[in-house]
Formats: sequence, structure tokens, C-alpha cells
Amino acid sequence: MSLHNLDNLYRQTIMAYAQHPHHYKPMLGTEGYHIQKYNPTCGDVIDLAFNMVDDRVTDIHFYGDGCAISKASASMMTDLVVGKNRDQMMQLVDQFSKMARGEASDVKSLGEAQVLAGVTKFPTRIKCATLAWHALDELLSVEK
Amino acid sequence: MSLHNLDNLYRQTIMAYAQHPHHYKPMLGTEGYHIQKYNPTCGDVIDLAFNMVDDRVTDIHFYGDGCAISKASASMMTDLVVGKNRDQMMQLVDQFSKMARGEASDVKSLGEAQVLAGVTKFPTRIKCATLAWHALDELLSVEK
Amino acid sequence: MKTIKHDFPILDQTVNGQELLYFDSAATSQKPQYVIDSLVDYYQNNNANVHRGIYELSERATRQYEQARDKVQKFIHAQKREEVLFTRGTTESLNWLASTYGVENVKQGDEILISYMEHHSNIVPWQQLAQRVGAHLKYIALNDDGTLNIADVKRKITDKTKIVSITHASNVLGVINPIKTIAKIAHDYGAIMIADGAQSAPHMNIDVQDMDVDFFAFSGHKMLGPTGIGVLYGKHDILEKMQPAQFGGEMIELVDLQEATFQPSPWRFEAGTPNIAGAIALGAAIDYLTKIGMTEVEKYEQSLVADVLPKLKKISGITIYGPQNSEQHSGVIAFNLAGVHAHDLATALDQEGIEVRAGHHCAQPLMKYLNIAATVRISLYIYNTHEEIDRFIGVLEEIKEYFNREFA
Amino acid sequence: MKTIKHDFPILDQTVNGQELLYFDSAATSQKPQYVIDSLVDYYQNNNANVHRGIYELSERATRQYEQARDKVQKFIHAQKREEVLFTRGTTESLNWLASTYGVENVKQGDEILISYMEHHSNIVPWQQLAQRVGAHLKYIALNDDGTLNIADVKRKITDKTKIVSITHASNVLGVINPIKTIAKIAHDYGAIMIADGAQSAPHMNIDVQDMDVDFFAFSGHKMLGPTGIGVLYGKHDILEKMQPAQFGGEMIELVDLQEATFQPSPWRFEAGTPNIAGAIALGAAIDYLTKIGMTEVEKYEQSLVADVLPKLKKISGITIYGPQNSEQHSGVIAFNLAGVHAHDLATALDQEGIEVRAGHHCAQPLMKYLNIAATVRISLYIYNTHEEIDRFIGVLEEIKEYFNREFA
Ligand SMILES: Cc1ncc(COP(=O)(O)O)c(C=O)c1O
Ligand SMILES: Cc1ncc(COP(=O)(O)O)c(C=O)c1O
Repeated sequence: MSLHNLDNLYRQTIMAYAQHPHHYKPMLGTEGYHIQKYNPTCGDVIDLAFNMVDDRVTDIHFYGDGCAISKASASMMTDLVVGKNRDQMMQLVDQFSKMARGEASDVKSLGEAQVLAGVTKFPTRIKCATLAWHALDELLSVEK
Repeated sequence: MSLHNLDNLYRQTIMAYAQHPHHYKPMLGTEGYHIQKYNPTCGDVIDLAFNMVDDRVTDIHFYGDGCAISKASASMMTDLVVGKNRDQMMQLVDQFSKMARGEASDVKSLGEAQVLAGVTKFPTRIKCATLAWHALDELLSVEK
Repeated sequence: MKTIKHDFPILDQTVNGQELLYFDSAATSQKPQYVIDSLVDYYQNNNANVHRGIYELSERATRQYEQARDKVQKFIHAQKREEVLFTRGTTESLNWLASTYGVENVKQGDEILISYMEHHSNIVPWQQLAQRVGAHLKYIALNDDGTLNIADVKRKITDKTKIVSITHASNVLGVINPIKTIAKIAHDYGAIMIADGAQSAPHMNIDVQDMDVDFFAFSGHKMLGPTGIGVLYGKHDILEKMQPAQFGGEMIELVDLQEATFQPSPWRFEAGTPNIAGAIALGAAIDYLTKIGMTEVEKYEQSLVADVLPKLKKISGITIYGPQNSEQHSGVIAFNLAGVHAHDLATALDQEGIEVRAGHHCAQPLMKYLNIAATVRISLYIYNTHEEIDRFIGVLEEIKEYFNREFA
Repeated sequence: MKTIKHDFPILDQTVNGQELLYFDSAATSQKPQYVIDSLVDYYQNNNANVHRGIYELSERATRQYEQARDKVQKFIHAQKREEVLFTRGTTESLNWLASTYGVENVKQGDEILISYMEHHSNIVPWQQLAQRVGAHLKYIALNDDGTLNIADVKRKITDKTKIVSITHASNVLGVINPIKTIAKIAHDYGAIMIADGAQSAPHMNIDVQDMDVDFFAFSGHKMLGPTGIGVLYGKHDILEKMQPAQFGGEMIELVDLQEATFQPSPWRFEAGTPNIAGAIALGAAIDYLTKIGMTEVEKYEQSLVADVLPKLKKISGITIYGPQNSEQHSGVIAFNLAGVHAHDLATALDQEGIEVRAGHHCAQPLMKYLNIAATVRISLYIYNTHEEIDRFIGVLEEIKEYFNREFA
């Protein structure tokens, strides 16, 4: 059996986040920023929303059905960006994308989300890991 | 050189008919029966027209650009059907079609047109040989 | 049936260090060497453009291409060879129907009837048609076990229904629909009957005359044939009146500056250089299947289902969609394992060399109807074996273990 | 260029007892073993459905399929890979344009401008569009030598012209059209420029950005690739606004009961399972051509034309259509021999193993314009040789003899 390969992907932390995701709750409809994104590979849908005060994220949450990878990734991301400003978030998105593509990046800034680096060995799952980050990226690139 | 193979197709008679076709003249527009047929393989067009008196063909002619095979075949056919009635012509069409497909048929009734039997060895040219006959067949099957 | 796995060279390889086990034939089937050889033979010996050539090579290519049409005719028991049109696949076949027959015959206020278990390819073309002409698209409900609710067909159909288009075999639920029964109802109301045969043609005897369908669509690549070739069967009388969807090349008779006339069916519908090698190799695939015999194919697949379904059900936490008894279930089996997302389960199986699909299977309305987001799907074919099933069940249990043990 | 004939297994055979001499590459080209191997490799090792799979095999198939898109992008110098759509061939590419971009952008009273030298596939789709929306289809005249009359482009184009669609290289006259010049004129009048590249892409460097075409269509099977695969290049901005012609499968994002949203370009345009193996093998054909180099291909073909054209002209009774000097003539040469109908000449050549085409070459309006019914056509490609040309000329002279001697 080669299920130990899976350990590269499904680290303890990831599964913990997936099973008990942080900032995971339905949309209210009153958030300042909101986007829905689809993973075309599997059809999973994610909703992401946050409010900003003085260019800083005050609260953020996500919702939707997804695999362990996408849920954990969204969960870690939301943890990370609370209190961050637009520029900082854009940098994080950039770092994460690089890491997922297997390029050199400042992984330390990504905190817990570093464990998702294992996804580079599972090319079919990269989209799962980056889904929430793409959602954030798109929200940030639309001027409010 | 294997051009002698060609002798199976291009008999002296065929070339004579092709170069000096009988009943070859433009349409008048006043004929009792008229049809235009295309050879989809090469785009050749043939016009065929005749008059009938008392169920017998009195005069017939054809026109159009065509290869030696199609011209000779039309020429021989027009020779053959003058004076024939509908039933007789239908029988000739049937005999000729059979011969062209390489099936047993009463070739004698086809007169000169028998030489076109060589076309069975040139499958890509069968449509050339049968074009005028198909035109006749279609004209006969449309009640006037 | 004797084991034929060795006829399929692709199956003799390792994936992620494990022997390949291919359980995704509903997406696309693998090809026997016999079909691959047919492609090679065509390109090495007979390749030329068809129909217009007047030389030996072109005559050979044309003959082989038209022989492939004869083979399809026999395979689906069509009355005439002219009723067989070559397309790229099921999706193109259905799109052609919507954009030609559909546009000509469906008017504002008319209705099109499909079901909740359709593949996107048998939904979206009809949505587009309905939007274009102002028609209504209606959905037939399913019974609790995933089978089609025939009573609901009778409820939903009206005199305004012009088209009924239903999948012959579901690509998710493992259900075979009673097309003959539905066709009878459709015809009683003056509608035409279209069957999506993408998941049935590879696996059972098809008799379009007996089912009395007006159109039948399927894909070569799902039945041992190459990619890029498929079929649209249509009743001769209807085809004769139908406009082609594409124009140019051999389908043309005469072109004037402002208008053109077209060849008779089926050539009228095959614009441009067709997928000649593809059609010929589909013919080879039909030869291969016919040699086994479709009754034998069906029987063998049923034996695989009778093997795997009970074993799957015995694993706690497994939910199977569609009929629960194997006699009613085709070789397409969609399921979920509690606590492990379909996507994660598919990745774990892939690590073991077992290739399955996970997701919505291009059937999002069905997913919503069943109130699920995704499923894992295994789909079996003649090259799969009972040994493979045992290995699959074993690995599935270990994966369940893995996720439970590590992350409970 | 070194002889590459032995790369093409089909050429090593006898036809009617004579060594095969294939002079019909404008209809379809032959395939090098390298391209055939690519098909075999795909089916023996990597076959799976693309895009939706989350397992190793499917990832490999998807990667190869998308790499083929990259190869096409490079080959035609497109700015973005997303500008390359896979179709069945030139005919489908042009039909898609007429039925989507055309229907959306051409209104009653508008004009579509083509030329008298177009292939039916670049005529009939526009006739259909004109009929459907009430537009006018206008034809650009030719000069006496068969080249396009550029002054007439300027005469015929108006502010109402929405589409100019011209063949890049003629499949009869051996003419290459100055697409860049015509595109400039089209854009000045606010029209889009479409080039039919069926006869140019196989034979020369293509730079869609330099020509500034909005769309460019070509077929894989004419450029060493397999049947059933072709390309539609489109400028990104236009594609983004264009509707797909077919719906279903991977092109879909989200499906509700009554409507659906679609993927971004190019996937939005590739409905259903595409011709995966075909696209990958087209990529292999591009590899093969690129290794030779398109400049070298062009040069070599020019040397063949410079050889055959003067020799043909020396035979009394031969009429050559299109430009009479070889520098202006591509490897497509249409001609007639006085007193021998094209069809009969082609049969005689076939008896000698020489495969040429005879007829209207799917260009009936051109035939009428030239006031001829049919021509013989030879069309050369990289695997043809100077020795073959000598043999062809010799046989031609004997056939002339034969018909003269026997039947004068
Ligand atoms: C039921 C059904 N219909 C249609 C299709 C579409 O077939 P293709 O992608 O070959 O056009 C599929 C294949 O996924 C299917 O399963
Ligand atoms: C100039 C031209 N356009 C279009 C086509 C049609 O190409 P296809 O049959 O591959 O669709 C051809 C091929 O015969 C051609 O020569």
C-alpha cells in the first residue's frame, strides 16, 4: 500500500481545519465584499465575504461544500487575513499561488497554510487549494 | 507502362462516341420531358430532354460538359431509346445499371452500350457511365 | 466471457507505483489494440480524402468510410444506412438536433421535455433552443430509487410538447430508462423522441426500430472507438426534411453565387472533411464488440455489478445512489463515503492506481435534485475483472481506515 | 532539404501495379510515422477524458491536450494560448463563425465580402448567414492571372461591410493572397477580417498578429495531422464576447434548470469530449514541421514548383490556371490537356499510380468565373521529389500520346 503518499497532502493540521473550519458560516447578504467561485473541475462552490474598516479586514467568513483541501485552505486563509490591509492580502495571495505552483516564495508569511505546499505533488488538486485564494484575489481586484 | 489497362475502359467505340456524340445539342426549352443531373463526384452537369408521341420517344437529345465515359454513355443511350416506349426504356435502364454494377444482365439488348461494361473495373467511374441513365430513369418515374 | 484485458495495452502499466485499475469507462473507454491497429492501418495504407477522389487510394478510403456506416447501421439495427450520420460525438449530435430540427419545429409556447437525470449535453442545447424560440423546458421527476417516474411523463407531456429527449442510460444513477415506453407516449402526443445513447450503446443491444426513437445519439470514444467520432441516427423521413447544421465540402451539390443545393442524407449532414480515420476505427470497435456479442457484454457487466454492489453496500458509511439491487443497476455506480469528500476519496484511490471520477458528472441539475454536491463514481466495462473488484473493495476499506485513524 | 519520403509509410506501396505517387496533398496530406506514433502512444499509454478527471491518467491526457494548444499558438504566432480553439477542421471553424459571430453582428442590409476564388466552405456558410439575416454577399473579382483584384476590394467594400473572409491560399489557382493588405482595408471600414488558412498553414510561416486577422481557420489533416481536428484562431477580445456554437460537457460552468453559465475561452467553445488524440497528434505534426522549419518547407516546395511548372507548360495543349510564373505559384497547380477531359486524364494517371484530383475542387463559382467545367489538379508537399516530377511529366506525355494515337 502506498497510502503513506497521502501523508504529503493530508497532514494532521489540514484535516483538523477541514473538519472544524474556522470562519465557516452562511452568507448574511450584508457583507461589504462578497463573491461566489466555482471549481470547474468538480463543481464545488465557495462563498467568501468580508467587511473592511480603514482598509483593513475586520471580519471574514466562507461557506460551501468542498473537499478537505479546499476547506482547509479557505479556513487557513481566513485566519491569516483578519486585520490585514489590501496590499498585505495581495502579497499573501501572490505567495500562496507561487507556493502552489511549486515556485520559490516567502512561505513563512503564510503561517499554517504552509502545509498546503504538499499539493504541488498532486497537480489535479492545486485548484482545490487555490480556490479560496482566487476568490480573495478577485474581490480585491474589484475596486469598491 | 500499364496504359494498356486503359484499353478496358477507353475502347475505340467509346472514344468515337465521345468525340462525336450523337443527339448532342443544347436544350430548346420546348421539350416535353427535360431534366438536369449532376455528377456529384466531379460536378459535371448533363441536360437530357425528349418528346413522346403515343408513349414512344420521337426525338431525344442531351447536352453538357462531361468526360468521355459520360458523353459516350449518353450518346449510346440516346441512340438506343429512340422509338422505344416507357416500359422498354425502363428495362434498358435496369439492364444497364446491372451491367455497370457487374451483375448478370441481358447485355445484348444494350447494343453498342455493351462496351461500357469495362467500367466495372474502374469503380470511381461507374457514376460517369450511369449518369445519363439515371437522368432517364428519373424522367420516366415522374408521371407526366 | 474469457478475460480480454490483455487486448488493451494501456491497462498493462503502473500508476503511482501501483498496477493501473481503470474504473472510469463512462467518461471514456480504453481501446483494444485491434482499434489502434485500424487507425495505423488507415494512415499507413489507405489515407486519402473521401467521396470526390477518382483514384485508387481515395476509392479505398471512401469504401472503408462508408463500410463503417454500414457497421453502425447493423449495430443499432437502423432500417437504412442513410439514417446514420457521423458527428464528433453525442454532444454534437444533440446540438445539431436542437439547432436544426429544434429551431424549425419548436415554436413560441411549445414545450420540450427532458428529465432530471440528464447529462449537461442533453440539457443546455434545449435551454438554448427554448430561449431562442420562446419555448418551455420541462423536467420529468424521478422515483425515490432514481428511476424515471413514468407517471410524471404522462403528467408533464401535453399537445404542445414537440420534443422528448431522455437519456437511455444514466451516467450517474446506473439506471436504464424504458425508452420504448416513453417513445410511445411521445408519439401519442405528436412529439418526437430522442434518446441519448452515450451510456447505453457501449453496453447493450441497441434496436432503434424496436424502441421507435426518432433520433439516437452516441459517442465512439465510450465504446472502444477513438475520440472525435460519434453518431446521430435519425429516421429517414425526418432527415430528408431536416436542414444541415454546417455547410461546405462534400455535402454540397451545386453552388451558385447566392445559393446552393445539397446532397441527399446522410452526406448533406457531413460538411467538410469528416473524421475519416475515426469513423473507420469506430467500425473496428463495432467489429470487436460484435465478435464478443452485445448480449455477452451485458451479461458479463451484470456479473461485475452483482459482485461489486453488495460488497460496496457492506462497507459502513457508503451511500449508493440509484437502484440498490444489482439487477436494476448498470455498471455505473455513484456513491459517497461518510466523512470523506468525493474529491479526497478519488485522490486516495488514485494513489493506489485506481482511477475513478469524482464531482457532479456533468449532471448538476441531478445533483441539486438529489441534494448532494458531488459523488465518487466507478464505471465498469468489459476489460474489468472480478479480481479488480476485490482489490478495489480492499483499498476502499483501507482508505476509510486511513481517514478515520489519522483524523478521527 | 534531405529527402523525408521514407518518414511516410503510406508512400512505400504500389497502386495499380505502379509505385504510388501522391500528388493530392491539397485534398489531404499523408502522415509521417511520427504522427501515427503519437496516436498510438496516446491510446496505449495516456488515454482518458480531459479536464474533469482528478487522477493521474486524466491529468496526463489533459496536459498533452493543452500542450497541443500551446504548439498551435506558437505555430501561428498567436498572442495568447486562449485564442486557439480546436474544431473538426476549416469547414467547422468557418461555420461556427457564421452561425455565432455572424448572426450576432451582421444585420439586415449589411454586407459580407468574399472572393470568386473561395472554397465552398468559405462561401455557403456566408450564403446561409446572408439569407438568415437579410444581408448581401458580395464577391471580389480576380485579375487575368487569377490573383485577387485589390482595387476591387476597395470598390466593393462599404461602411455596411461587417465581414471580409478570404482564402489565404487558393486550392485551385496556386495564388497566395495579401491578407495583411486586405485586413488593413477591412479594418478601415470597421469590418472584421477572416482568413481561410486551409491551404496556407501547411506550407508557410503563419503570423496571425502580423497579418492582423481577427480569425484564422485551418485543418489538421492537410498539414500532416490526423482527420477530424482543426483550429479556429480568434482575437481574444472578440472571443470573449462571442457565443459558442455548441453546448454541453466541459464548456459549462454552472447549470440551472433553465439557464447555464459557461467557462472562459477557449474551453467555452469546445463542447463535449473533444478529439483529444487528434489534437495531440496535430501537436506532433507541428513538431515535425517545426523541426524542418516552415521557411525550409516553403523553399523546398518552391523548388518543386520551379521544376514542374515550366515542364508542364512545355507540353502542347496544356493550359495552366492561375499565375504562369513559378515564383508566384504555390504547389497547387490546376490545368487541362486539350482534347482529354480532366476526369479521363485523372483515371489514366491513376492507372500509372499517380494520384491527382479532377473536378471543380469545391470551387464551383470559380469554375464558372473561369468558364471551365473541371480541371486536373496536382498539389505538392514536402514528401514529393524532383524524381517524381520527372516521372509525372513523362507519364503525362505518354497519356497524351495514348489518347491522340488511339482516338485521333
Ligand atoms: C449520458 C451522456 N450524455 C452525453 C454525454 C456527452 O458525450 P460526449 O462528451 O462524447 O459528447 C455523456 C458523456 O459524458 C453522457 O454520459
Ligand atoms: C481553401 C480551402 N478551404 C476550406 C477547405 C475545407 O477544409 P476541410 O474539409 O478540412 O474542412 C479546403 C479543403 O479542401 C480548402 O482547400
